[in-house]
Amino acid sequence: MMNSTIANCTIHIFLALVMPPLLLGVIGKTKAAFAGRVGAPFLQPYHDILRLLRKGTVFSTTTSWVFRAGPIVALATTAVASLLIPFGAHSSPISFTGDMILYAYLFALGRFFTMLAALDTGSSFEGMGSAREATYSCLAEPTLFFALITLSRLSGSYSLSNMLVNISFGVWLNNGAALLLLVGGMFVVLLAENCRIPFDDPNTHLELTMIHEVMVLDHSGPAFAIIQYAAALKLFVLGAFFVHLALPYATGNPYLDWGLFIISMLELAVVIGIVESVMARLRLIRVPQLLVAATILAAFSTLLVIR
Amino acid sequence: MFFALQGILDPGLMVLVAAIVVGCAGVPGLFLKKPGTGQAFAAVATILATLAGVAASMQLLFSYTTITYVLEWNLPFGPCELVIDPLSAFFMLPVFLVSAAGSLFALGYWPSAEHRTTERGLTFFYGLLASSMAILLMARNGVFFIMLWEVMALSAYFLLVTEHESNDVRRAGIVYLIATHTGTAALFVYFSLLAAQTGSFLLPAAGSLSALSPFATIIALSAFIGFGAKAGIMPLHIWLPSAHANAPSHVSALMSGVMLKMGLYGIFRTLTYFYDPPLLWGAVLTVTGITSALFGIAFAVAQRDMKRLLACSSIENIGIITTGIGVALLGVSSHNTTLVYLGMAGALLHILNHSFFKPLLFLGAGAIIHATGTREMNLMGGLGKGMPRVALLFMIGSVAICGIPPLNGFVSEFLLYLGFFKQLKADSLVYLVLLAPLLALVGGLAVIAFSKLFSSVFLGTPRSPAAAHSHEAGLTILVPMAFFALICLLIGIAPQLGLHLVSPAITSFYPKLASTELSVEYGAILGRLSLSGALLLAVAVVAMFLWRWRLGKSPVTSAPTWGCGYKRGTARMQYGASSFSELAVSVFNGIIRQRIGRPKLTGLFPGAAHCSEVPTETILERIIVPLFTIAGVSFAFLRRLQHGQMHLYMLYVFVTLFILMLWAH
Amino acid sequence: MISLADQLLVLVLLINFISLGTSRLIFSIRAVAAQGVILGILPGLIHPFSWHLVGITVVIIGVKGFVIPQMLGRAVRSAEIKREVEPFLGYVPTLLLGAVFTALSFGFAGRLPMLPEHHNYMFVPASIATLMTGFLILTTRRKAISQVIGYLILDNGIFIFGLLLAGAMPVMVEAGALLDLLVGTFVMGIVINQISREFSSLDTSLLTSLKEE
Amino acid sequence: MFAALIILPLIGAAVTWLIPFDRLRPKILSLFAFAHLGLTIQMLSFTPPESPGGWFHLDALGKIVLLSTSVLFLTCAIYSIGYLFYRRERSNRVLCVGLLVCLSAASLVTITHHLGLMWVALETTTISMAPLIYFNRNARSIEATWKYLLICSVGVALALIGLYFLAYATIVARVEPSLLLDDLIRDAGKLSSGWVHAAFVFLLVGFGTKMGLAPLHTWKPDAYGEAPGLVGALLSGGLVNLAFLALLRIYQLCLATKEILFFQNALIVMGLFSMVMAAIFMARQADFKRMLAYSSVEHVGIMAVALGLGGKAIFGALFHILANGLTKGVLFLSSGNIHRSYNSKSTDHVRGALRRLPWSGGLFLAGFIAITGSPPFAPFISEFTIVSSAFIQGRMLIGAIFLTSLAIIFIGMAMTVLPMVMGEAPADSETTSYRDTIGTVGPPFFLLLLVFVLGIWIPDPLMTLLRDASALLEVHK
Repeated sequence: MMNSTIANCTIHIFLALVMPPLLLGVIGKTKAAFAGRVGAPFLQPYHDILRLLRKGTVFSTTTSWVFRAGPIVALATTAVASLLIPFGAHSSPISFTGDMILYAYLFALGRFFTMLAALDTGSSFEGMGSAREATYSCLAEPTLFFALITLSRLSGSYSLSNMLVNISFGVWLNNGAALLLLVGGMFVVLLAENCRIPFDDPNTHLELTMIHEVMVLDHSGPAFAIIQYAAALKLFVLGAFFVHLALPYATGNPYLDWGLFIISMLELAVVIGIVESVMARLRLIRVPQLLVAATILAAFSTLLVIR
Repeated sequence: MFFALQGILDPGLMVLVAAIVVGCAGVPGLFLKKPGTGQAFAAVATILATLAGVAASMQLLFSYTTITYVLEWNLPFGPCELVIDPLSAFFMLPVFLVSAAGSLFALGYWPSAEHRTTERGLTFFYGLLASSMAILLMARNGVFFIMLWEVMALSAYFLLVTEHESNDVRRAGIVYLIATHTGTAALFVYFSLLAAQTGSFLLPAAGSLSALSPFATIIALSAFIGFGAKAGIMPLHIWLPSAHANAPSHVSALMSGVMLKMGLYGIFRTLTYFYDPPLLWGAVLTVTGITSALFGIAFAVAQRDMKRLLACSSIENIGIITTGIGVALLGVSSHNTTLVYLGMAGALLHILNHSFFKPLLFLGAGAIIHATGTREMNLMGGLGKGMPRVALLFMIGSVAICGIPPLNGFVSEFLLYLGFFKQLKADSLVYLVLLAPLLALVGGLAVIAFSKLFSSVFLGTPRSPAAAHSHEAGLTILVPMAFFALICLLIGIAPQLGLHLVSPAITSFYPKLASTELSVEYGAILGRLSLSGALLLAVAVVAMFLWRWRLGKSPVTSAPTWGCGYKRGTARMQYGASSFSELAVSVFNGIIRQRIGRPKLTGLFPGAAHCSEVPTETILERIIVPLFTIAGVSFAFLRRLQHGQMHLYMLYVFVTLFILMLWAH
Repeated sequence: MISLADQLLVLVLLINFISLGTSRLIFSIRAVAAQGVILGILPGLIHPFSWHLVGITVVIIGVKGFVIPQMLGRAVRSAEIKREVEPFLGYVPTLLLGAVFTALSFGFAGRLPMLPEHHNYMFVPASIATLMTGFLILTTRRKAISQVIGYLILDNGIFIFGLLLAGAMPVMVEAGALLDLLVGTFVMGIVINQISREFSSLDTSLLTSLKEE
Repeated sequence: MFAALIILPLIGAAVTWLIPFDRLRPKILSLFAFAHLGLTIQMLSFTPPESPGGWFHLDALGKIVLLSTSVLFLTCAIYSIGYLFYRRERSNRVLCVGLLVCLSAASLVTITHHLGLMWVALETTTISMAPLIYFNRNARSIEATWKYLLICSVGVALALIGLYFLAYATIVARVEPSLLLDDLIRDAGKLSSGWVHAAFVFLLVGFGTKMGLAPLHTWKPDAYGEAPGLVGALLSGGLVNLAFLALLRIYQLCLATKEILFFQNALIVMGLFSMVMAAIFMARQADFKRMLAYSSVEHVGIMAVALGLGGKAIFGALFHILANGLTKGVLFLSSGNIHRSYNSKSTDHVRGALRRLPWSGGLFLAGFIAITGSPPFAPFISEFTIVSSAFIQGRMLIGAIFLTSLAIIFIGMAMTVLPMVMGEAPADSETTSYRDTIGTVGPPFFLLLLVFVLGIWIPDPLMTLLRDASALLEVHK
């Protein structure tokens, strides 16, 4: 038993360390496929990160220690968050009553520093980006909490591991409506939080309408590598959360479950890729409306389960 | 007046003496000729008294004891008891700590050498304010309570109008004075009705009154108005933003960090009287609380005056605390000890936290004003270079007040969240859980507000010459800030300590909780929390070292920020405070209102134009002021009765006579 | 004797009407003087003889009948005004009101719980009627002098009632009251002089600068 | 002993009339005032026996009023030294004489138990004050004097009818006719209620006019507004209390006649009406002396309400006699200084008094805080006692109206006072020769000190005095 937990932890950490960039690769590949291109190899993101790590760094003269702190904190928060969220049917390494609140607020911390780092450059573009980031994430916050409430109600527990692992087809059969609404809401949050289309276009760099990418314009070299990795990890962590809701299949066998988890994460990546290739960016005015809509979905699901 | 002592020198007496010393600290300065000595003396005396007072309060707090003195007075309002129970002792801590830090801060921020005319009064009333609050916490005679309450309010007023040459300050002062006096009128009703209930002006013992008794509702209502107005709960907050913004910063720190809490203390105290509070009370507190939290922080987002922003966020935090109290009260009404415990713990701990990080931020604001001479955030920027230490401490404060891990603000909100979530398993009041998303929204808005504050002040390039020539603050300014920052970190990393601090107060509020294992259970949970906090720091440190190592290996150059294609990007082109919050304001339009002055651009080459966005005080400007105008008009109409026509005055006399005759027969 | 007293009281009432109706200040001052004299006589008619009574009579006649009218007359002369021009309420209406008040006071006096032996006296109705007359003049006249006259008539009304209380009012108090009246009127006279100097008129409608605007 | 109390000021009046030196008179005045206070204290500590015939009797009620009047008078007298130094342009003979005559009459009011005599004394105070109001010798002051004189005289005349009614009631009741308070109280049971009621009404209106209860207060703002500061102080801190004492005597009588209920209700109604009126008229009051006048209307109302409430509120009313009188002294004297310095009573010109006259401005501010019932000042004690007893008696509506008008009044006064004392003095304000001196600042400061001490600690003798006095006004079961 003890060994199994240790094993699970190692696998968990290993996955968290290694897998995230792969998702980006898969997304890219999917989009290329839709565009009828061959596209970059799956492992391209790894190459990018490694190259960036080896590159030199340029610091803007206007920046201060806040600028340097940004990437570090972003990485640290996502890393800790990845330890709180269960992968597949296995409970997470760290799990205690109320850890979901910590989970939600860790992202806030990361965001806080990313925004400050962007603003530290004194560039009007990056200011623009962080202003948007602040507003949108603030709108996305309640959705996540509605989701947590629903799950905690369904599972009757107050820690991410239990409430997510608990989700199964049985639960779906009983509370299908609620979970469906939730999946809708959480998918929007997933896209918004990771700055994917239709909220943001991670590929462009010089458009007045970007959020995340524009905030990191002045980061370069290892710092940028850290940011890229942190972003991927964030996608992975939130994705894991989403996968629990959307694809809650589990066999009794731990190793099989790990496999299933990896597969479903890849499926998720593919789905995101499809969405990104079939949808266009929303006009900025529409973004808040979509986020609020997501909140409403989640709120309805909550009401369905607690009434 | 002398004290009929029971027992010899004991912690209670020590607290009392400390309070009195703090009160008298400013007196010598009134008579000393040489500038500065009085101020320095006051600072030293206050700090020494604080050391004693805090130690004694701690001892009282952890020994769960209640000490009673009787103050010999001959006013016709019955005996005057001074009692220190854990609840009072708990509230003592912020009083002493903040006042001490402030008096030290004043040495650098309001040096007697530069402010000869105002410094004496400032120092004197500062001590008076602090000590009146400390003694207020012990007062158990309603009339004595009101006296101290008024001394507190008035000395706060005199502190606030220190710079009464400025119009804003005077206006803020009048609004504050009117608000607080109206609140006091409510307290007149409150204590009178209590006396009508108990037959004496001594405050009733815990759990001695029934909410079903006649007047109980009026008592509760008047308490809510009287104390709520002081605490700044919406919609009684009208005085708060301008008052906190216009007072000298260490005064703002004391007002916001401690004086608001006196209102909350009053509410706590009132709630202890009743053994059967109806659900309605808890509901009212919860709703008003969460409303003030949301609206307060929404207003904060829109502000452009640094200290106004902080003041609005005080409204928010008070709202959060009130929500906690309300939830706890609902727990009492529904006999749900977990809810009581978590609500109380959250509220009390947040009181403590807020009275640490809010003063920290206000003192920081003071340091900034001292350096730049303005409160307008749109004129700052780039101060992080000039004053890195202040920036660091300010950053800690901002993170803490946003309720973000791993700092103390998160801990108290965490407890509240737990309380909400636990309702999912409760058999009643399940819907309380819906407070969680609202609180989350508040948190998100707080992040906007404080990233706006920090970035527009410390980051980027200076937007005005004043900001360009900023200088690092002196020790007397940095030490108090650092002290608060350390406490914030400490409680953030070791939240169990915080829980340990509040549990005596909780039990004195709700004795049934004395024996439960809840404190143990949640202590353990907070232990896990602190572990993850430590882990976070560890990961960050490791990442930092790795990065340093990489930086060492690869070339590091520095260049100007990429100008987005503009050749000559000026500082004014940065995202300023207003532009940063513009999107949020537009999204939350309706809650936040702004007076926007847009210039008319005409012709092919319009000349220089000016655009301004001023956030409005919705309730004050839309409701109170119009009401006053209406009253003024109608009064002006009635004033025609005094028309100077003598023969009609005669008529008044005889008509009165006639009416009275009719009435008599 | 009672009948004589009553006739005198009727005279008092008549004087009331005169002072209500006339516009000539000197004339109404004389009327008030006459009223004072009558009031001076009255006690002698209803109370048995005593030196104390004589003293009172003399003093009253002296003060009310001569000193005070003298002072007022001087004031009028120094102010060089002859008549009360357009009062706030015309003469005819005031007269009518006076009549109504007098009637009412008779009706009202009938209801009062009085001593049986006082019932057939006219003292109470006359006093109330005079009171009301004074009040009417105070509230309708423009000239400061007229208002003083109103005050005096009011005082006379009170005095008439006082006649009913034989020994209740000690001499000292009576004297004090009279003295106050005297000094009061004296001061009023001075004030009137000042007014006429300041405003070159005694029109109190000019005295309305002190008010809330 | 009694005679001394009355003769002494008269002698003083004669002396001040005779000496020709303007500079010397105020000093003589203060000298006699000092002697009077000494005599007062002497009589307070060793109460002289009731005079034969019971005309003179210094009971607890009289003592309180006598004490407050004497203290206030002494302070004003000393203040007059410093004040009149700035008014050398005109003779102060009439002023000093009038003050002393008024003092003697006032003492008479406090010590006599014969209602008729009391009436005479009251009328005397009224008349003796008239020339003082006219001190400034201008059109406005003559108008004020005229209104004051005529309205008050008419009012007091009505009071006289009331007394006659009382006397007649005794005759009707076939008891030995008398206007001695003690006799009346003794025979109160037998008096016929019709006459007694009428008497009460007339007396209430009469003394109410002298006190300035709304709507009989119309003379007040004019008189207070135009009179010099120290006269205003004596009017609002002294004469008001005398009239109130007269009401208290009537109240005692009502208690005896068991007709008290009507009288109490009438008092409450008129008191509340006065407070409301004061509130209305104080809002946006641009003339700070008139504002003080309305504040005096308010406090008269407070006392009336307290008397009407009875019970513990009586104590409040009696203590308010002292508290209000002394605080009004502070306000009027300091406002007089401010008036001197700016040579204007309008808040349009008076700004930044704290900078220009730190002492007078500070005293005015403190007086404002005190008079609006903020601790730690004496008026708080009385006002809180009154409000709380209203609520403890369960008379919510009265308490509510009371508190509301207090709040409105506070707002109104704040709007007037704070701009006066705060900020910078306007550049165009004319500069006068007036400077704060110990002579002009000391007396109000002393009064403020008294007000403060009484606000936190009532000396035991005073306490017993107050208790005895309120015992006189308790309902005898």
